[in-house]
Parts: sequence; C-alpha cells; structure tokens
Amino acid sequence: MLIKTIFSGFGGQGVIMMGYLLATAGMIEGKNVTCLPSYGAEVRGGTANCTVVVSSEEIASPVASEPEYAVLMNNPSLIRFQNQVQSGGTVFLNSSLIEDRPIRGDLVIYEVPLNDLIKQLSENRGANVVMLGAFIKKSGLVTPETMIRVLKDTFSGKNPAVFKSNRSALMLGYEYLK
Amino acid sequence: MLIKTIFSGFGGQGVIMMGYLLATAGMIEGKNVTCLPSYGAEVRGGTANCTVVVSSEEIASPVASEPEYAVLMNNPSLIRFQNQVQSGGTVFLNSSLIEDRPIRGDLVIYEVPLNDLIKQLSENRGANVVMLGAFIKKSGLVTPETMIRVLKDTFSGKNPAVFKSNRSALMLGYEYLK
Amino acid sequence: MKKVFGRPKSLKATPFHYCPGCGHSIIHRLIGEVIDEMNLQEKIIGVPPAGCAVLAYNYFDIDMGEASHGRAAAVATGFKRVLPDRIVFTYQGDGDMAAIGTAESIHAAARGENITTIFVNNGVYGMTGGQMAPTTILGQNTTTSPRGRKEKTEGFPINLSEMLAIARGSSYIERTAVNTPANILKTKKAIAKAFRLQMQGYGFTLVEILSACPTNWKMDPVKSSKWIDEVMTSHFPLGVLKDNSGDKKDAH
Amino acid sequence: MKKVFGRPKSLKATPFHYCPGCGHSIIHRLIGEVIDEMNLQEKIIGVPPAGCAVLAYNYFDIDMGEASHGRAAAVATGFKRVLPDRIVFTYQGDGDMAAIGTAESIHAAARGENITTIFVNNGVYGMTGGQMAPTTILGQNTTTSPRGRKEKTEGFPINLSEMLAIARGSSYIERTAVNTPANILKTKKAIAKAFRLQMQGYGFTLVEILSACPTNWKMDPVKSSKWIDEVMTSHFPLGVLKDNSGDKKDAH
Amino acid sequence: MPKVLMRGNHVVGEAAIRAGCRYYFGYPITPQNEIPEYMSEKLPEAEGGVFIQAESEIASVHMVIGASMAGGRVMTSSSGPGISLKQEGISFLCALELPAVIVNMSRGGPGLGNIAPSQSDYFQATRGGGHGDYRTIVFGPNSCQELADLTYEGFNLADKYRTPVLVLGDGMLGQMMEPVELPQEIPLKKLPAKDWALTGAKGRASRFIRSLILDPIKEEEHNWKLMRKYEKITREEVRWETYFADDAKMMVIAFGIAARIAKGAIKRLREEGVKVGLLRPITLWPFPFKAIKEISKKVKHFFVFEMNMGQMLEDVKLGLEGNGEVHFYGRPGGVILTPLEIARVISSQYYQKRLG
Amino acid sequence: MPKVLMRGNHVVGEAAIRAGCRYYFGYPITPQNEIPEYMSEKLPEAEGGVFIQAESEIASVHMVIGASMAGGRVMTSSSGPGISLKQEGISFLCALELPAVIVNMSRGGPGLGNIAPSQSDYFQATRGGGHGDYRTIVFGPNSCQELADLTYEGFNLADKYRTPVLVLGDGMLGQMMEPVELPQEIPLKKLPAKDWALTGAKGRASRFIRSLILDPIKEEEHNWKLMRKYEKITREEVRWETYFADDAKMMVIAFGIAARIAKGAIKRLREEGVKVGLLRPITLWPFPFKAIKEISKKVKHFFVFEMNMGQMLEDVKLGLEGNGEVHFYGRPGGVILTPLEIARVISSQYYQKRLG
Amino acid sequence: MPAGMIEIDSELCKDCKLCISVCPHHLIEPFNQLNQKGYAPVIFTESEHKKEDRKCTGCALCAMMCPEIAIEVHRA
Amino acid sequence: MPAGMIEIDSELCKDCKLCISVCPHHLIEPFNQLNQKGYAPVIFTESEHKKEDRKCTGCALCAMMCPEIAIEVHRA
Ligand SMILES: Cc1ncc(C[n+]2csc(CCOP(=O)(O)OP(=O)(O)O)c2C)c(N)n1
Ligand SMILES: Cc1ncc(C[n+]2csc(CCOP(=O)(O)OP(=O)(O)O)c2C)c(N)n1
Ligand code: SF4
Ligand code: SF4
Ligand code: SF4
Ligand code: SF4
Repeated sequence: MLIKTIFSGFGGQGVIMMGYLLATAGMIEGKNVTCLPSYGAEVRGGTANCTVVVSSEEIASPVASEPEYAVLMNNPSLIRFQNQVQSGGTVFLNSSLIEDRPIRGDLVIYEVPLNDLIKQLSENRGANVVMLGAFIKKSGLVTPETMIRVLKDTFSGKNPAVFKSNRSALMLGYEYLK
Repeated sequence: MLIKTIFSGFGGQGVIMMGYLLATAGMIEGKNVTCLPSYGAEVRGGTANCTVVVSSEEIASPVASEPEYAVLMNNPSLIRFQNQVQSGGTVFLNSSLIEDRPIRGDLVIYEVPLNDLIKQLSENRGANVVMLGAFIKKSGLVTPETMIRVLKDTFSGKNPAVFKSNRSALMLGYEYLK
Repeated sequence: MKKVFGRPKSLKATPFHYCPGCGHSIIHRLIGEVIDEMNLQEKIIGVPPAGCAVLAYNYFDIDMGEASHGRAAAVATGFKRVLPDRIVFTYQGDGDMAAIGTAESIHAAARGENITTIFVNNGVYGMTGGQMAPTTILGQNTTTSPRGRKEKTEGFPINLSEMLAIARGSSYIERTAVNTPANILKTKKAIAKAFRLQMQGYGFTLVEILSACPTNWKMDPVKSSKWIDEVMTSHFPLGVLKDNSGDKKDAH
Repeated sequence: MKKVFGRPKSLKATPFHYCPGCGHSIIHRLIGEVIDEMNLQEKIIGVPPAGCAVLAYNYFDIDMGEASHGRAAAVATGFKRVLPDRIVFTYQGDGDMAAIGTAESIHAAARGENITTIFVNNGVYGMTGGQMAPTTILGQNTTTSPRGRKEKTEGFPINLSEMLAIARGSSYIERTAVNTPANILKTKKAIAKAFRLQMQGYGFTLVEILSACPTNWKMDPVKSSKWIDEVMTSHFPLGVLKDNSGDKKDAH
Repeated sequence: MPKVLMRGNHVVGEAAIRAGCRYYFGYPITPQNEIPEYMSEKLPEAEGGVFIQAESEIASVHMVIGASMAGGRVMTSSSGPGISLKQEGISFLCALELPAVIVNMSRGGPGLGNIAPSQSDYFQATRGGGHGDYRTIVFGPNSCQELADLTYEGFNLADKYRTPVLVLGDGMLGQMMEPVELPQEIPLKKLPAKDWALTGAKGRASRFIRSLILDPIKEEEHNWKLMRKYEKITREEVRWETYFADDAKMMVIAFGIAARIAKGAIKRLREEGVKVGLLRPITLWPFPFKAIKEISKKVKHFFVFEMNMGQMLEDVKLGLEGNGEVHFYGRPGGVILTPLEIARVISSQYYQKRLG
Repeated sequence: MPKVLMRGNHVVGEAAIRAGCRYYFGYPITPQNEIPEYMSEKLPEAEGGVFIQAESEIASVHMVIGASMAGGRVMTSSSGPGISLKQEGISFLCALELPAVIVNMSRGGPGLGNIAPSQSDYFQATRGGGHGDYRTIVFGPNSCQELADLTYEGFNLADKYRTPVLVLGDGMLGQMMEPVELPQEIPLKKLPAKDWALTGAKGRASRFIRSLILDPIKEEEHNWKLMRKYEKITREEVRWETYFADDAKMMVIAFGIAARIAKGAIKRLREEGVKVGLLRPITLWPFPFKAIKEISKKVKHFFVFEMNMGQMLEDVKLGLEGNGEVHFYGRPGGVILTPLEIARVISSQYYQKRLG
Repeated sequence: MPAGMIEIDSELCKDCKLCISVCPHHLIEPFNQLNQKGYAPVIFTESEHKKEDRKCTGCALCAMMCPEIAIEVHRA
Repeated sequence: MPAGMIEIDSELCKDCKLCISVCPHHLIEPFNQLNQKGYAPVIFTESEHKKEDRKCTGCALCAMMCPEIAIEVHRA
C-alpha cells in the first residue's frame, strides 16, 4: 500500500498543517510517511501545497506525480492539480471557494462547503481541520482516534481550548461526509 | 650547449637587470633563453636573485639547480649559492663587499672590486653593469658588441647619456679581468 | 475625460508577482515614471539584485542584467565603464546592499562610480522568507531573530546610507519612503534627481527607500504604512543625507 | 644602572623580517608592551592578516590564529563567541581591513563584537609589492596607480574609521601614528585603552595607526616619518573619532 | 527513542545540537533557511549556544574558522551560490586542519538557477572547489534519518580527523518531513578534548595555527601529511549500501535523493523479474571505488542516475577502469523524476543489453 | 615580428590588449601582480581602456560580468585563494553565457600556502569549483609564447562560444622572462559584433540577461543547451601536443610547466636510448581523452607527473579506461623538480617494467 | 474642482486596501468577489454615478499609492 | 639629570636611522661596517665614554623609535 495525497490552497489556508497532521497520524499508526511542502518562490503569490505519502513500505519519492487524493482549497489549486490525480482518484473540493468542477469524468468528487461549515464552530476558523476530517473519513488513511491524538499532541501544549476547537472541527468534517 | 647563470645580491644591487640584459643579449644572438627572477616574500629582507639560462636548444626548466656560473654581489649570496654551483663552475665575486671565499676547491673564482672600480666612472654607479662586463668577458656567453646593442636598446630611450655611462661601465668590467 | 494616471510605458504589461501592499511594486512604478519623463528608456540599463526584485526584468521594459546577491554595484561598475554615456542603476534590497554587498556598495561610492543605486530598505530579507536584515531594528521579530533583535546577540542595525555619505565619491544620498502619497512623490523626485546628477557626471548617487514588506512584517499593508512612519523613520530618518549638486532645495 | 627599555616578554626573540623603518615593527613592540603591562599574555588571542604582518605569530609569544585576507574580524568573532572571557584582537593592514575586508570590518563594528582591531594604515599594499590601497591618497604613485591616484579613474581614498564610528556597535575608535616618540606613546595608550574597554565589555574598539612603509613609498624611513606628519595626517587626521567609555580625557 | 516527524532542515539543526554543536554561523539562502531559523530558535536555549546570522557566506565560514580554532563544535550551512562563496574558507579549513560541519542543501544551478533539488554540486563537493590539494569528507544522505545520523557523525569525524565534513543534501531533503529517530545528546563535558585549540596561552607555551608555509619543501611536507590523513580516511571511512546486488545483472549507481528514487524503480522492476540492483555511495568522498570494482567482477552493466549532467559518473568510471559498460541518465536543473520513469529507462537498457 | 624578452605576467597583459581587451578588473595577489600592474600602466593609454583595482576578487569578477554583458572584451586575473573567491562569479559567467578571460597564476596551497609555482588548482579549473553543472575552457600554457598565444586565443574562443576561458598558469610562468613573438593587434572595429549585449534598448526591443530560471523544466533546457555547447567545444577545441610519441614504449603525460620539465627529462633519456615520449594536454578542459585512448592502443605504460598530489591523473585514468598502467609522481607545495630528477624517476619505472 | 473618476482593474488588484486608506472622500470599498488569483479586489463606489454626482476629484492619491498599477485615473 | 646609556644590538639594527633622527643630543651615528644581514648598523657614540662624560640622559626616545627593538636603554 502506497497512497499519495496532495493538499493545495492559498498560503494562509493551512495546507502545510493538514499535511503535517496526516503524516504524523500515519507515522503513529506505524506506517512509512513523507510530507513535502512546496517552498520558496513557488509559494509567493501562488498556491501553497503539500504532498503526503503514506505507505506500508519504504517510500522512494516524496513527490506525488500521480496522487490518489487531492484536497483542493481554492480554484487555482483545482486548475493546477486536476489533471495530475490518478485515474479513479478522489478529489476533495472546498466548494465554498471553488466554483468550477473537474472536467475529467474518472474522478470521485467530494464537495465540502467549508465557509458554511465553520460557521457552526465557536471560533469561525479551522477550515483546514474540518477538511481533514472529511478527508480521513473518505480516505480511511488513518483513524479519527489517531488524528485526535495528533491534534492533542500538536495543540494542547499551547492552550487546551485550541485542541478542543480543533477536535470539534475535525469531527464536523468527519461527520459531514456520509 | 645549455648554460645556467645565477645572479644574486641585495635588492638594490640590480641583479634582475643583469639577468635581463644577459638574457636579451642571448636572445639577440639567436639562442634560447629564460630569465627567472626571484619574487615575492623571498625578496623582502633577503637576497634577490635571478637565473638566466642560455641554450642552443629548447629550455626545459628556467630554474638553475646546478648553475655553471654564479655572479655574487654580497656575502649572503655567497653563503646561499656557493654549494649549488656545478663542480668546475665559475664564481664572480664582488670583492668589495664579500670578504669570505668559497670553501670548495673545484671552482674558478674571479674577484671584482666593484666599489673601487666604479670610482673610475663619472657617476659612481652602475656596479652591476661593470660586473656584467667582467662576466661576459670570462663566460664568453655573448659578445660585448651584442651587449652594447642591448644597453643601447634598453637605456637610450630615456637619455643617451645613460646609455653611454652604462657602456663605459660594461667596458670597465670587461677590461678589468684579463 | 482624460487619463491622468496609468501604467508608465517603460513598464511591461506583466502584473507584479509581489505580495499585496509590497513597496517594491510602488518603487518599480516610480522608476518607470521617471524613465518615461526623462526619456531614458533607450539609454538606461538596470541591474536587479537577488531579492524579491530578482525578476525586475520581467517588469521593466529596458535592458537589464542580473547580478548575483550583493554584487549589483560591481556589475553596474562594469556596465558603466564600458558604456559611460548610458544611465546605469542598481536596484537592491537591504540584505543585498547592506549585508553581503557592503563592500561593493561602499567602494562603488568611494570610487565615485557614476551610477545610481535604488536601495529598498524593508528591514527584512523578503525573498528568503523574512530573516533578519542588517536594517532590522532592535526588538523586531524575524525568523532568525525570533526573540526580537537584541544588540547583545544580534548586534545593532546598520545605517549604511550615513556611511556612504562619508565616502568622498558619493554626491547625492537621500532617504525617502513609499508609505504615503507625499512620500511617494518625494521618492520619485529623488530618483529623478539621482538620474539627472548621474547624467551630469556627479558620481555615486543613492536613494534609500523605506518600503513595506507586509508579508514578513506580519502586518496588513495599511498598518505597515503606519509602522514606517511611527517606528521605522525614527531609526532611519528621512531626508537628504548628502547633496553635492549645490541645489539642495530642488530635491523637493 | 638599570635597564629601562628592552624587549617586551610577550615578544619572542625572533628578529623582525620587516623592512628597515617599517611601522609594523614598532606596532608589534607596542602591542607586546601593552600585553606585558596589562598581564594579558595568557588570556589574549591574536588574529594576524594576510599582509606584511602575516607572520606576526613568529613574533608574538601568545596564541594566534591566521585569517585569510580580509576576514580577520570574522575569525575573531568566532574566537570571541567561543571564548568570551579572552581578549581577542585582529591585526590588519589597510588592504586587508578596508578593501577586501570592508564588509567584515563594518559588520563586526555594527554587531558591537567585543573585539579590538589594530588597523595599520600605511596607504599601500606592502606585502604584494606596493599596489594602491583603499587608503592611498590622491596623487600618490603606486605600482597600480603609476600616474598618481586620480579620483576620476582610481576613485577617492576611503576613511573607514570614520564610517566605523557611525556604526552603533563601535565604542572606541582612535587614529594615531607611529612616526614620532610622542605619537608612539599615544598609540600605546590607545591600544591599552582598547584592550581595557574590551575587558569591560564595551564592544568593538579600533585603533587606526598611520604607519610608514618606506620600501613602497620609496622614501627613507626618516623622510617617511615626516611625510606622515606633513601629508598623510591631513587626509587622515589623528585623534579620537569615537569614545563611548565616558573617559575621553583618559586616552591621553 | 520515539520517532518524530521533522523537516530535513530542522533535523540537521537538531542533530547538530545533540552532537554538541553550540556555534552556528550562516546566511540565508533557499532551500536551507530552516537550518539557520532553527538554530536561531534553539541555540540560545542550549548551554553556551551562539547563533549569528553573518553578513555573508564568506563571513560565516570565517567565523567557523575562528570558532573551530577556539575548540568549539561548529557548523555552517548554505546552498549552491553560497557554498561557492565558502570555497576559499573550506580550503583554509583543510589547510589549517580544522574540524567543522558544512551543509549544502543544493539547488538548481549554475548561477542563480532555482531552488529545486539538484545534485550538480557533486564535483565541487568531492574535488574541492577551492584552491590547492585537499579533500573534505562528503556525506550524501538520502533520507531525514540519514540527515540526522550523518550530521551527527559528521561532527565526530571532523574532530577525529581535524578536517571539515560536508553534508551534501538537496532542496527536497531539506524541505521534506519524515519520521526520524534522533541521536542521543552528547553532554558537552564528554566532547573530545582538543589539545591543539587556541584558548590563550595559559599554563603552556603559546601556539599558533597557520596555513602560510613559505618554504615549498615544508609546504610539500604539509601536503603529504594531509594526503596521509586523506588516505587513512579513504581506508577507514568509506560507506555505501547495496540493494538487490546479489543476483543483479545490472547495477544502478546513484546517491542521495536520486538513489532513493532509483530504489523505488528497482523495487518495481524486481517485481517484474528484472534483475537489477543498486549501489548507493553514502560517502561521496571517500568514494566506494573498491565496492564498485568488486561488483564489476560479476556485473558488467551499470546504470548511473544523477540529478545533474553526469558528475559522479566520473567516479564510477574511475572505479570501473573500463571493466563494464556504463549508461548514464541525468536530469539537471531541479527536475525530479518518478520511480516509474526511472524504471522505464532502466528496463529499456536492460532489455537492449539482452540481460532479461 | 621580432621577439621581445618579456615576463610571463606582462605577456598576458600585452596579449590581452592586442586581442582587443580594454577592460581589466583585478585585485593584487602574488605571483600575478605584474598583470594588474601592467594593465594599470598600459590600459589607460589604449583607446577606451579601463583598469580598475577592485576592492576584492569578488568585486572584480562581478565587474567582469557587467562589462561582458555590456559587450566588452574583459579580463581578470588572480591566484589560488583569489580564484576560489571568484568561483561564484565563474558559475554565473557560465550560466549567463558571458565571454571573459580569467587567468590563474597558481601558487602553493591549500589555504594561504605559498607563492611558489604549483599545479594544484587543476580540479578547481577543470571541474568548476563553483556550483552547478558547467565547464570553462581551460588552457595550460607551458611557455611565455604560449601564454601570449593562448591568452589571445582565449578572447576569441570566449566570444565564439559565449563562455569564460581560464588560463591556468603558475607562479613560475608568470615570473619568468622568455623571448616572445607577440600576436597581431586586433583593431577594435574588427572585434566580433555582439547582438546579445546590453547597451540600452535603442532601436530595438529591450532585453535582459539572467540565470534565475525558476521552472526546473526550463532550467533543465538551459542546462542541456549549455551541455550541447560544451560538447561542441569538446569536439572542436581539444588541443595537445606529443613529443617522441611514435616509437615510445612509455608515455609521460604532463601539462604546463611540469610538461616542460618532463620534456627536458625525456630529451636526456632519449639520448640514452630510453624510448619514452610525452603527451601534453594544452586544453585541460576539454581534455584530450581521444588522444590518450589512441595512444593506449600502442603503449601500455604511462607516467603522470604533476606539481600536485595527483589531479590530472584522474583524467588520464578516465581516458585510459583501464587500458594501461599509470605511474604517478607528484610534488605538491611549490617544489620544482629538475629534468634530471624526473629522468631518474622515469627511467627507474622504465626499467622496472622491463621496457628497456 | 474638476470631476474625476477611476477605473480599477480587478484582475490586478490584490486587495491591499492602501487606496482605501488614502482616498480623502472614501470612495473605494472592499468587495467580496474573488478574482482569478484569489484576491477580493476593491471597488470604486462611484463607477455607476453620473458625472455630476461624483465626489471623486481625480486627485490620483489612490493610484499613486496602488502597488499594482491597478488604478487608472481620469479627469475632465 | 640622571646619566643614561644605550646598547645597540648591531645584528638587529637595519640602519633605518630613525634613532638618529630623534636623539636630542645627537649621540647616535651611522657606521659603515656591515652586519650579517648586510645592513650597516648605527653606533652609540658614547659607549666608550666614562659615565660622567656622557650626555645621554637615558630618555629612551631612540629606543621608542627603534623598529627593531635593537636598543636597550639603561639609566642610573
Ligand atoms: C550568494 C547568495 N547568498 C544568498 C542568497 C539568497 N538570497 C536571495 S535574496 C536574499 C536576501 C533578500 O533580502 P533583501 O536584499 O533585503 O531584499 P528583499 O527580498 O527584502 O527585497 C538572499 C539572502 C543568494 N541568492 N545568493
Ligand atoms: C584572497 C586573497 N587575495 C589577495 C591576497 C594577496 N594579498 C596578501 S596581503 C595583501 C594586501 C596587503 O596590504 P595591506 O593589507 O595594506 O597590508 P600591508 O602588507 O601593507 O601591511 C594582498 C592583496 C591574498 N593573500 N588573499
Ligand atoms: S516578501 Fe515582502 S518584499 Fe517580498 S514581495 Fe512580499 S511584501 Fe514584497
Ligand atoms: S613592505 Fe612596507 S609594510 Fe611591508 S615590511 Fe616593508 S616597509 Fe613594512
Ligand atoms: S636615550 Fe635619549 S639621549 Fe640617550 S641616545 Fe637615546 S635618545 Fe639619545
Ligand atoms: S632605529 Fe634601530 S634599527 Fe634603526 S638605525 Fe637605530 S638602532 Fe638601527
């Protein structure tokens, strides 16, 4: 098993964090993982993206030329990555920001209206974690329990409330997609 | 035929000029020549020296490890080079400044009291050219005619008088050694 | 109605890649306007730096030759000595100019090299992601002064323009800003003056421009503009630092 | 009778390789005297340059670590940061300090690096055979300004110490000379003061010393000493350029 | 030790600190900025730790020289152009026999190039881009774990041999995150004593460290001394790994990130029965010439894959001494191939040579 | 043209001026100071000539970049440490495809070393000490006459290929005087036009010269373009000479001043009937691999003599591909051997191998 | 005071709001529709107004401040 | 004024004559015998004088000026 996922969006949308959380969860579940954020000039003015590979074996390349999954947070990301996803792959769209839809017919598409969803959260933020919840639900790459543990390790150092709101965000996304 | 000569003395004694003049004369007479001045830190505070090779064939190395001739203008030069001269080689000593004599018995030695000799010149200088005169007389490496031509080419640009006094100096040395 | 403000013709149509509110964009436009107004498009050569403005040749519709990081003044010297009747300018960030390029900057000024430097001081290394610059002020947080710059550990910021003013070969040095319309106008005048003095053979000219980097300052552009007024100018006071041209008033 | 003047014990017995009348020799002795008098031999580290003084470790009986040409201030920074309670000084010529080492010098001062620089200004590149230095004065002949230095072609000389005085991290900068007994005494006091301020943690200190290079000036030593007074000091005026220690008078 | 998910550049920083490195001098350049950033965050928290963002790469490498002479464990890092600027300093480090660790997270070149991963600084690293006869130990890690282990080990080797050690990574290694088991922290007290360091001549004769040796005969002796050291390193410190080498009919030789991608390709190919193996030099200098020679007794077909125009290729050829055929495939400029593409290129060679 | 007796460094300067070089930027360092000194004397007398003693080697090489972009024939020179400092700039010159001539009168190293002649910058010169995949044409002259001819030719090749040309001399060549026939002066008007130069966008579209190519695919294309140029140079510009090669049973391979000394040795040996010959690479890059390969069909015993610890040796081995035995004899650090000593070493090898 | 008007190129605008901060008459406002690059360009509130009703003087302060040269200013 | 005297190490002296130029009593003079290095060291004219006859004050100006540390100064 070797699964590649690409997360992509604007600089501020937290896509690197999504990658980090997924890769950490994979690591905790005993898998091989790599997480490769885009960097440098690539970032400025364009999309930021982050590639996560989760695998039961050694990972040759952290680059996802043909990812199984794409999590796309804005329109430019859709334009850039829709043709790279593997045939039969799955695309998660932030439908609050992305109006277009992939032109290819061979993809599974999940739409997640993040802007609407985060209104249900106390702080009106955490769209990336909501999306991550939706993603792990459908990809099954890691369990929600592991992800909650990762959220706890990552966020409760600062402030337990931050962890809690992230957990709520995760579960919101997890439960949104049926 | 391949003849190596080393000129050595204090910085101000004009040894590089002696080498340059000899090499140029050799060149004019159609021989292969090289002239290698000592340089850089070697010069400061110590002796300056200059190696001339005159040869009928291509010259492999401009360095004179075992010169046939040594023209020594001061005591440190004698100390440094007396053991390098080839067995049977010839040493020209500025006897006005050098009190010691080579300890080796296999060298031909010519003593030239430069300080005394230059008193015979109008300007009291040009000791190096005096020595050069003595040197070409005994080495026979180039003819005095060629050397006079070289002196002319080298010095008359500036001032014809300079050439003339150099010619006198050359001939003084040339005639001093019988 | 008449168009009274638009894109200068010495700028290409390419949109800038700079971040929202970035001072580089404003400064590019000002240089473009001056080139247009002084009719220099066919006789000016620009030397862009390594820094956020590394792609400046994508915007300026003039001849431009890249310098490696910090060496713009040396590259410009090469240009100017071959083409003494062209106008040659460097465009440099504070890291480029006042850190790695310190020696080249100071010696171009000392030589009185007849070139103009546009010195964009935004107090950080923009291109590489907001590290400390030689001009980062005390207390300022950057990615390599995460506890705020302190004199004991990170040392003091450097006022390079003041040093360059001491160099006998520099003829005109002014510090301006592009945070308000009034300052922007002054900046434009200063650039024009520097080019003019170069044409007249005055030697080294420089305009240091305090410029916002909202991204790495982690402030929005409007707040960044205020910060320049309220904080940055007290460390880097605006004004003419040197003027050998005899027309001090003319600057603005 | 009592010996009242002799070789300082922090100098080895090795005779200097410097040319007759060279200022380096005098400056070496003065540093040695100060080390003796302040009892620093066991806690001082020197950084010699590439320059005529490259062999300084043959003379000083203290720990010394070589720097490549121009980088003494950086090397000294490395030393000082590892050994903050030792006294660290660089010994640099004008080419080393003010040409290739400009950036390192300026930034050590800007950082307020707690080191001392002995800056030997002899207006030429001694070691390499008398080429033009950044401090060669206008009109002066050197092997690379054979027609005399002219501002139009070779550019102006540079007053680096004045620039360093602007750096906020420098605490004490004085220019002296070693051409007369009185100036020699002042130089010694200045060196002692710089070391003392370093021990007190004042940051960057520097003594610029006008020093004869009879060989490359093509003057005899006595004439060279006069030339320093008559010509060189009018371009490089002697005196304290900066003193943050609050005891200005104490310098002399 | 539990694993942590860390970015390669951070791994370098953390491994250095655990190895007792307390002095870092550097200058920003992408794609290695996270190293100075990490050090600026962590070093001031470590006992005696000093971080300086120098005014340039040249200043940083010379600060390294000073700190190393003073006896500190010290590091600098950069990429491409910045490493070029350090070449004079590296030549000095070698001549002065000073330990230090230098990291190059290399990028696309020549010139300003780009910030994508590339392997085109191999010549510079292994031949020494500076002047004079010298060598530096060069590690070519291919994972974040190796970045940790080799950086850490680098400090030990540097001290052991009094010579600089270069870690040659690339933009991808520096940026990617992987689970890493961090090495044990060395207490400062346990660091090897340096009886040659310059610390002020207290209770001992004064001493100096210099590389100026005016007399050619003495300079020659110094050079031979260095040479003997390099020969010792060549005998004792060569590292490489093989993968499916036993029955291979064709061997891929690749280092760093390229080797890792090639490994993926080989795994695929093995599944298809293609008998191809991998030799991965871990020390790029000293290069595993002997291992290659050994293999060339059995295998005659070699495939070299580099993310450059063919640099390690020369070492492979030197190792083979004509004893085998080498096919080269290179992608310069920061292009990263996929295991699939590499697999295609290998198998086409494999079948052309009628090995399958 | 009558011959003149000139010092190698002056020969370089004069040949450059005759080749139309009007811009020199440099920084003093022994043993090449006579080059800047000569240029400071002569350039201001030549039409449009500019001499600048820059503040550093780095500034000089970047002034070269500017002047070259502006279309000038331009030169810089230095030695060892100074050449190390120019490596970033040389990488840029290659990436930007700019012509220039760079002279290295090399000295003993590494570090400050000494000012005696040495050949230990061979790797740096031929592999490129800077970052990225690039090559420079490298000449290895062995006499003042060749210094003149190759410096002169260097400007032409630099312009022809838009690439920097390195002249790798040494302290002895720079300092020694020999009779030289100087090349013909090229009138400035006859210099090749440069339709790519940046001169102000008058009467044409504006243009720019840059090496930043962020897209790896485009950077790769640029690299392949450079590679094609390097391959063309490799095909068309290799130069070497042989000496007593026809019936040789053993071939010496040496370059520059070492080759010259070896020649002297060979002459002696030939007189004694020892059948030894010489192959002297004149271009060190491109290296005469083919010539060596050709010779290795007949001769199986090779002797490499370098004034370093064995650098060109690698190229010789690459050329031989195992096809012959190589004996190396090196003297690093600035030691100059005599023809006699070399003759002894060669003949001992010769008889050990039972060739005589 | 001559009447003026501005045109904002919404594809160039990066929503930095510097123009808003300098317009003496507050005639520029944020708007929440994204452009191709993902920014929400600001709008000129008087673009539909009749000439007589405009408060815009064409002073060009906004344009002078705009980093993106997204504003063209027209004046009678 | 206490009587002084100096000793000049003739092997160290490089004949720069700086000491001569500063001695207020002109007690140092050139001499034409070369030392090992080829320099003609200067001499102290009062070295043979009796203590009472010396004009040397031991002021050490000469030594202070001497680059070679060739002069040792003694004072009563
Ligand atoms: C030799 C070298 N060192 C470092 C870099 C990386 N680098 C590129 S731009 C830059 C600094 C940018 O800061 P600044 O000059 O202030 O310009 P800004 O981006 O802020 O406009 C650095 C360090 C480089 N390209 N080359
Ligand atoms: C990188 C480098 N460039 C150049 C040199 C050659 N070099 C040695 S010392 C020196 C300058 C000496 O002049 P200065 O610093 O004024 O000291 P001085 O010899 O006059 O005391 C130069 C250029 C070098 N050693 N290294
Ligand atoms: S990082 Fe800063 S300087 Fe660079 S484009 Fe963005 S705002 Fe401008
Ligand atoms: S060359 Fe000048 S600085 Fe150097 S030792 Fe001689 S006099 Fe002193
Ligand atoms: S001590 Fe004073 S008086 Fe005596 S010789 Fe020296 S300078 Fe003259
Ligand atoms: S000052 Fe010293 S070196 Fe100079 S002449 Fe006097 S004793 Fe000799």
